[in-house]
Amino acid sequence: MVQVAWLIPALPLIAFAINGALGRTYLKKRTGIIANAGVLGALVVSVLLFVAQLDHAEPETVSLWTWAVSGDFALDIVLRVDALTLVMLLVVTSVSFMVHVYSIGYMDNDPGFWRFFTYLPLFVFAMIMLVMANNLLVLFVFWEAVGLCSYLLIGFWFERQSASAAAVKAFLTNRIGDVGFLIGLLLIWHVFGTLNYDEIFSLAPVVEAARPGILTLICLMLFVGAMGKSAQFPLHVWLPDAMEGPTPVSALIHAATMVTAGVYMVARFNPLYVLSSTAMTVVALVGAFTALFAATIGLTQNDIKRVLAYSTVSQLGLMFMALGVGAFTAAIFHLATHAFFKGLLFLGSGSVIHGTDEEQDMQRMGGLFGKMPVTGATYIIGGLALSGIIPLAGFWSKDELLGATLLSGDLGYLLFVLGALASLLTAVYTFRMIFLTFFGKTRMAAERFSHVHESPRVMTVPLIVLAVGAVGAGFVGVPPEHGLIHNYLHDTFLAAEFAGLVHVPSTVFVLALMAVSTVIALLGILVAYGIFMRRSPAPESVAGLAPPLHALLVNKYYLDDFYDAVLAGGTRTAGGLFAWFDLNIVDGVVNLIGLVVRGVGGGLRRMQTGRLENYAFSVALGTALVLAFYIMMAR
Amino acid sequence: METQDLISILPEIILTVIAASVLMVDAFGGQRTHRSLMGLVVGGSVIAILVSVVARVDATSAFGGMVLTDGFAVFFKVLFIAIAALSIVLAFAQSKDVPFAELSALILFATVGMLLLGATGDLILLYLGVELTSIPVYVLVAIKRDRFRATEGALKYFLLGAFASGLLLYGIAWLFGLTGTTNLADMALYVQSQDASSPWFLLGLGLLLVGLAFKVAAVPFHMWTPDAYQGAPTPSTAFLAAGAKMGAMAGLLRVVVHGLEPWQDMVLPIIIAVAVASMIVGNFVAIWQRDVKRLLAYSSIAHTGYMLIGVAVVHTQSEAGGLARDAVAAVMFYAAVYALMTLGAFAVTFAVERRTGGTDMENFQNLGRTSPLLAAAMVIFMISLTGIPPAAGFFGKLYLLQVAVNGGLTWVAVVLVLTSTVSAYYYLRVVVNMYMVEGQPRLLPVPSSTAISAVVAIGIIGTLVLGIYPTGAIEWAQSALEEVGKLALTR
Amino acid sequence: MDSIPILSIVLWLPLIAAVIVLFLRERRAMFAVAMAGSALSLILSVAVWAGFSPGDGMQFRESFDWLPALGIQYALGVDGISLLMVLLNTFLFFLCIVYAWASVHDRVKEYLFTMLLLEVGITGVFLALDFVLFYVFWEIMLIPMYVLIGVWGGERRVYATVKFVLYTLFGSLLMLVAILALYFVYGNTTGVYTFDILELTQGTYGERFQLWAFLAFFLAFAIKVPMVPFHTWLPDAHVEAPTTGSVILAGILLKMGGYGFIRFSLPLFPDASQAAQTIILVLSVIAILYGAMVALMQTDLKKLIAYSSVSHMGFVTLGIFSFTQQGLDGAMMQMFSHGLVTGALFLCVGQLYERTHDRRIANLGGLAHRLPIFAALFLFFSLASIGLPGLSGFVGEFMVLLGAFVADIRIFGVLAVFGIILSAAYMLWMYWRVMLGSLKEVHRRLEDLTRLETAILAAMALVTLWAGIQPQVFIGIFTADTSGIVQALTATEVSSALIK
Amino acid sequence: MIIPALEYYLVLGAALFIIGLLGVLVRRNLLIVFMSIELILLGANVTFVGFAVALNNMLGQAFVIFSLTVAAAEAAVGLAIIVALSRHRDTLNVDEIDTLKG
Amino acid sequence: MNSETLLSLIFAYLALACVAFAVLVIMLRNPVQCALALVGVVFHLAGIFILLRAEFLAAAHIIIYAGAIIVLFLFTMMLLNLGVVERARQFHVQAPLAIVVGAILFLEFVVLTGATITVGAQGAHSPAWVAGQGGNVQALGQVLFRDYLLPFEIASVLLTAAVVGAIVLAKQKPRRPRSSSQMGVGEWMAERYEKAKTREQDPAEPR
Repeated sequence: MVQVAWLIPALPLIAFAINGALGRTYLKKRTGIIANAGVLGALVVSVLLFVAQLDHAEPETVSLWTWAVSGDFALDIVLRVDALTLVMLLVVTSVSFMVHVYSIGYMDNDPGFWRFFTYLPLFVFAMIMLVMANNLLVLFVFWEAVGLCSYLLIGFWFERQSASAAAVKAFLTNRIGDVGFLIGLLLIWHVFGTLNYDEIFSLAPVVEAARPGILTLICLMLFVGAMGKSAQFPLHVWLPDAMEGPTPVSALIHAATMVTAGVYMVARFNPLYVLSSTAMTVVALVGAFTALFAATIGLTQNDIKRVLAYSTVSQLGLMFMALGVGAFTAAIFHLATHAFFKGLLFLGSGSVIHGTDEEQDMQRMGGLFGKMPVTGATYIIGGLALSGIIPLAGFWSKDELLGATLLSGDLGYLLFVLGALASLLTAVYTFRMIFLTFFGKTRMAAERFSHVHESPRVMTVPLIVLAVGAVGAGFVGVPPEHGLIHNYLHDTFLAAEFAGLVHVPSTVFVLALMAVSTVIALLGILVAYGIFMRRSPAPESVAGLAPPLHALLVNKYYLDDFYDAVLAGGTRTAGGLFAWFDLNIVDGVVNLIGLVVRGVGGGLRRMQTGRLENYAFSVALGTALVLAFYIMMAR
Repeated sequence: METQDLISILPEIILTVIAASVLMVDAFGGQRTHRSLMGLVVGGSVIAILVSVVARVDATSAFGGMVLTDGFAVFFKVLFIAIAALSIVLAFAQSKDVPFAELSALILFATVGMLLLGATGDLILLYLGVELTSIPVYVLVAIKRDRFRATEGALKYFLLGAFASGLLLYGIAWLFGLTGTTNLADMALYVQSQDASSPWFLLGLGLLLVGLAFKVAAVPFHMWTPDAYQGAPTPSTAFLAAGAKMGAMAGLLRVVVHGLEPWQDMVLPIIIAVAVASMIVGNFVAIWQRDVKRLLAYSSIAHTGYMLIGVAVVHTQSEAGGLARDAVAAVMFYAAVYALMTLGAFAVTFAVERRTGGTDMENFQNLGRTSPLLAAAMVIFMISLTGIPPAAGFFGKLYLLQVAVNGGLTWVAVVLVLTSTVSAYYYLRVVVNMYMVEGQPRLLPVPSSTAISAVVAIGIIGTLVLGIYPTGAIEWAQSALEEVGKLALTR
Repeated sequence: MDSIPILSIVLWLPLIAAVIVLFLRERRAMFAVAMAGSALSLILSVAVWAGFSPGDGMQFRESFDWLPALGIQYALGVDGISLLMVLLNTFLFFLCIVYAWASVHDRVKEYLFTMLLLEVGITGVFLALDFVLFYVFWEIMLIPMYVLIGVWGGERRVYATVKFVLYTLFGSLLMLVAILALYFVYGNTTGVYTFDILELTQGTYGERFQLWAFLAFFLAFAIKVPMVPFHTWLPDAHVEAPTTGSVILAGILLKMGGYGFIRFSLPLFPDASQAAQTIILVLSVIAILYGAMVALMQTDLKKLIAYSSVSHMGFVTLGIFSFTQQGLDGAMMQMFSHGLVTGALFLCVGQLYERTHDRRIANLGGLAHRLPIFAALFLFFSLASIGLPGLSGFVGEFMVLLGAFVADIRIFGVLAVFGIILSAAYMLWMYWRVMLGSLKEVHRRLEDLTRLETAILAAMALVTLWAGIQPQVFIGIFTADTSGIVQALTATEVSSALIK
Repeated sequence: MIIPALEYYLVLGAALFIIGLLGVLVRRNLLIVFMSIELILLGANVTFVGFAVALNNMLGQAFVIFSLTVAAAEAAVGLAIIVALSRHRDTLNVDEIDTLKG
Repeated sequence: MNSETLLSLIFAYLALACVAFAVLVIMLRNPVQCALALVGVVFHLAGIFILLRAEFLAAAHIIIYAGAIIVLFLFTMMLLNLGVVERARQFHVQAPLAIVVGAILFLEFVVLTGATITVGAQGAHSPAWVAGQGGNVQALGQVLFRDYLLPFEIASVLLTAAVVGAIVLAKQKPRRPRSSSQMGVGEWMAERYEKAKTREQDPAEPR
């Protein structure tokens, strides 16, 4: 059965190839069908594989071809099928498929339709390969390929300067992370002499014993890559800007799949991470900080998609926090549930944007529920799931994650507080968004408001399907610690257990935590309701409590400006200096040599006066010199 | 005097006879005889070449050691006669403006001098050869009497030349007095048996070297060169560069190889210094030239410098055997190559001069379109002068570099390559003007000259053949030296 | 196969075509002959590939005495290293001549003659097994390149082309002296005077001599590569060169430097190479970062790509002087890839220039609207240039870095990695400003690529992709030969260690 | 045996040589420059003859014959050139004849 | 006073006179005077040759130098415009420098005199042999026409070439109606005078 695994990436790839080659001239609108078919095929095969592998989750591999052999470096292209891969595959293909379906409706009138449906399967292909990689290099290849696809999709509407800028920003920020990843990869090659997962994992303890500290370095470097891809502070800046892309893209890339690559990778390398407590601590701290940090920004954003974007950053932070305390399963669990409800929220906001004729500013919405009931209902489900209201998907995973954090020791308390605060804020901004968008009096012009309409069936059906997911996906993790997903992934994360990072909570603890979670979430919703529905206190007055703080949040802690000024500006200034240096100094020296030669020639030329007596003088002088030399030699 | 002796100078006699008959035919044949004169010269030259190759004597010398009859002499005889014939053919294109018969005769007389320089084993012959080469050439430079520049160039050349030959003569006088002979080989043998380090010897030696260095136009005795080259009518310049100068080079080689062996420590530094100075001055100053003839004059100074490296190497030591022989062969080969390419370059310049009335860089502009073949030929000559394959100049330089490195003169070889990088600049500037500058010099209604084309064609063929398959020429040069049984070459 | 001098045929076919072209009058006929010549050369070089058995050293050897008087032979042969270069060479030349059909209308005869001559020169460099023959080809190629830039180039073509020639000549002439010195040093120690590259490579040379000779060779190759700070001829030459000139320049000419390092510097002067390692690595890293930084601020498309070449070629030298199998293989792959990708980028710029008559980035913008096919291909090659995994550019860079890490020169590897960020920065920024955003009014009427142009770029794209996905196909050609070089190097390391 | 000693003749030759050389260097008049060159030749001639007698070798004297011949030939050609030149430019001063330079 | 002393005195006079005349050659203003001084040099030199028993050479010097070469000089001076020349500055600007170089050369000779002159191998032409041949002229003839016939012939070729050359330079060009050799000297001088008056530059020679 596993031998057909190559079909999973191949089908989207074929769809990409067909659409890319023929889309512009022949297929046009039909590209949508082909892309959907391809991704659906991948989904079906994934499900079949999952079912077939349900009992034994032993890793299996499919060799394709030899990539390169150079000395003792040899690398084959091999697909890997194991529990973690399959979980990821299911999430990726299913969410992707929904997005594909949805996009047929959303992109209907776009002149770049065929292009869109060329990029999408390519992206899915890259993501599938990323999770199916069996060695670090292939992982890296598609790690970058995913970045490329995000570049293509974010900059899809390339006539917009902002879209192009966002695309470049996304790619570059990712590249910075990738450099870390690449260094980590090279270090692994240097230390382990191999890039294959299994070999690395089995050698890890030996290496740690032989060269203490090197693993920490490697893990941190890899984590830099993960920070880039999964938008962790301080490399998160690309993600909110990436909302310039068409909304389905946001759903696909920036909620469900691409950004999870970092989480996946760290989870994949759990045998390495568990050996380095320093690295783990860093991961956890960065995650927790990012979670809170992004959530605070999310509070003040007015662009519906940007709120979701910061929310994503925040949720990813929570996942890293879980990874950092060794709760790998919890992280993956949250990853999966998050994929559903965040996908749902993004698609829902897309539906809103679609229905309101490209309106994205929540301050100019309100009262849309009546006009778009399906969208509204599913959106609220998604929002509840995100806030972590029992029994929706988000609740289970977030709860487990926070619990694991609390149990992980001294640092855990701090992390837990940060995570809990982030959860609280999550609920606040989520419902701020829901209230501002769907409820209250509309702030749209009457003319425009009257044109607001529910999206077509092809868009709402995916919403409904995802809503079902957002409701039900959490149950794979129920009961806590012993759900389907726990059993399934148990072997994959065995290393954490060996390292003593897994703490089995008592039932009381679980129940208490559930209660606390729920309270936090409800509190958040209540705050949002108070401020944004009842306007007591009014949002403005809350903002007025600490104007500098508010300004800080609205301006995203000025981080973008800082990067623009210091990194981009600095690089350009330096580039300008270098260019000047090159033109005037390096080339100047070259030209100077030419000038000197010319100058010497010009000087010598002046001796050619045209006057006979000077010529004769030259002869005589030469003679005198020759004789003088000889007289000196003779002595 | 024996028959052997006469046979050994048969080519010289033939040339003299041709010169005389040319004058006769012209005197009695009226105005329209230029074509037949040229036929006479070319035919006679071919015969002379054949005779020099075929009519060999058994002995290595004739006239009591005064005339050497070895392969070296034959090599240069063939080369010089060919150069003379080509120069006369080139001059034919201006036969309306100059007294062609006298010009031909003068070239032939000078050639006799060159042949003697190549065959000399005695300082008397050297002196006379130098003078016989120079005096007709003074006239050749001035032959367009109505042009001031021609007479100016000739005057400078003449006065300095006479001055230099005075120095040469004085030096020879001392060498004669201190050794009691003027025969080069006897001189070397005598000195080797005596104490050779007396400063008085060096006085003679130094003046001898100065005189010869002047004739080959080496820095700092070069100053006449650009003026004479530029002032002279182009065919005369061609002969001056390819002929007279190479004749002096042959004479210098003879002196260095046969006579100066005992003084090698003294000869070497001077020649190296002069060579380096020539390369630097020639190449650096040429950068500034706008007149192509003057440019080629400076380049000829630089090429003298290159060849002098080979001359210097004759007296160096190396672990690899046969170095001296290789060094001489390298200079011989280079002389042949240089003669061919410089003749060709001057021929093209001459053609341009006829068409546009000048030899300035501007006159070459757009030649690539107006006369593609001529331009292409010039490109090849320029490439060859630069020393880039597949033109012959490359192998000439390669061989010189090889002997220089072998002789331990690597730093001089480095100077050579660095200065020839500089040379690329000005040679390529000619190409730039022909192809890459949009300009259009005024074209004169002059019919193209078959004579010039023939010289250009021969130059091209020679340059390319020697550049692609130089084996024959190099082996000839090397084998020519096997018979030279003198001290220097048996090491 | 033994009796047919197939390498000579590959080598001289273009010359024959060039000579025939001289006698033709009609443009169509001239192109037919030129294309046939270069196509046959390409096909035959592929045939050589087919008959090539990796790891068996020099193959298809031919030799006869050329200048026995000076110990010079006409000797040809290929091993994996040269074969890959020859393939790249014939491939690019074929495409360039095809491209010229659409783009060159001025002095066609001279153009084709020049191009074909250039092909002969470059092929010869890679095939020669005799030092002098090698040098002859090394220099022969100067003149056609000089003419190519000087005649068909842009406004400052004369300055650029003279600079190019002088710079190159400067380096190569010093190399010539070193070659001659090598000849004698080897001859004096063994008694065998020869220019045979393979034989000279077997010799061992004293340290002092190695240093000097290495320096001379280094200058020649460093200028060709070009390494910082010998690179300033490159931007000028590129900017002024006609499109095909840039393609050849970037595509193959620069590779001669890398080839020289691999073929000559390392085997001939192992001790000197090791002594110079640190300096060269520093220069390489500087080239990578500095080239990228300078590229970032260029306003002229061609100049930008030229500086990107400097940056990319930095990886080549970095790989070579890591003295590891991976580094060397990476350098080879990087050269191959750079040849394809940068060549293609220059083609792209040329096509753009033909349409807009402008290369200043600021004057372009939004061209993707009018030129979708072009936009896609241009993007493809831009991405390949920044080393996107899956395309050829990545393979080389990655393996070079691998080599750097293996060789324990990690700091250079780490620094070089940052070049990857910068390369993405300048390429994408350039692409954004040129292709994306809103279209300028003057460009409303641009036409997309013709079929011919598309086909040329697509062919290059396919090979780029192929080399990215299955690099082993190409690495397999030469890895055995590079491993020989590495082993020889490490062997001397051991021996010199023993001496100490 | 020669009287006085050979050295005296040589000194005379050297003196003529140096005076001639100086003349070439300092004089402006073409003709006088030319005459100075003749002085150099005369100096050489004295040296030759002195050595010839001291060495009992007639070769030295024979050489002087050739030197005379050359001097005559040079005079013929050289003066012809000077005459030809003076038709263009009304000067015999060498430092005024400098259109060719650089 | 023995013959040796006498001869030495004669030599001293001749040598000093030679040097004095030589100095005059390079010092006098008027070229004609210079030429006459040169004649003086040649005459005294001939005396020295006689001292050396090279009678033939003494005669040859007088005949060729005084009789031919210097006459040629004088003739040339007659042809050319002397007045201008005489008034002009006689020495170059570089004269001081030139004197320095001359002094260096002189010093070099002085330094050289520190070393003894060891003359070369003795030849076969002892005074006895010369006397046996019937005197200097016969002896020189023997050597010249037997041992050095080839150089002698070459010298003749050289002279021929010089003559041809001189004629070429003197002869007017064919396309001109009348050559200068056909022109009367007075006529020619008049033409030159006109030329000098207008001081026309050669139009083909732009400065």
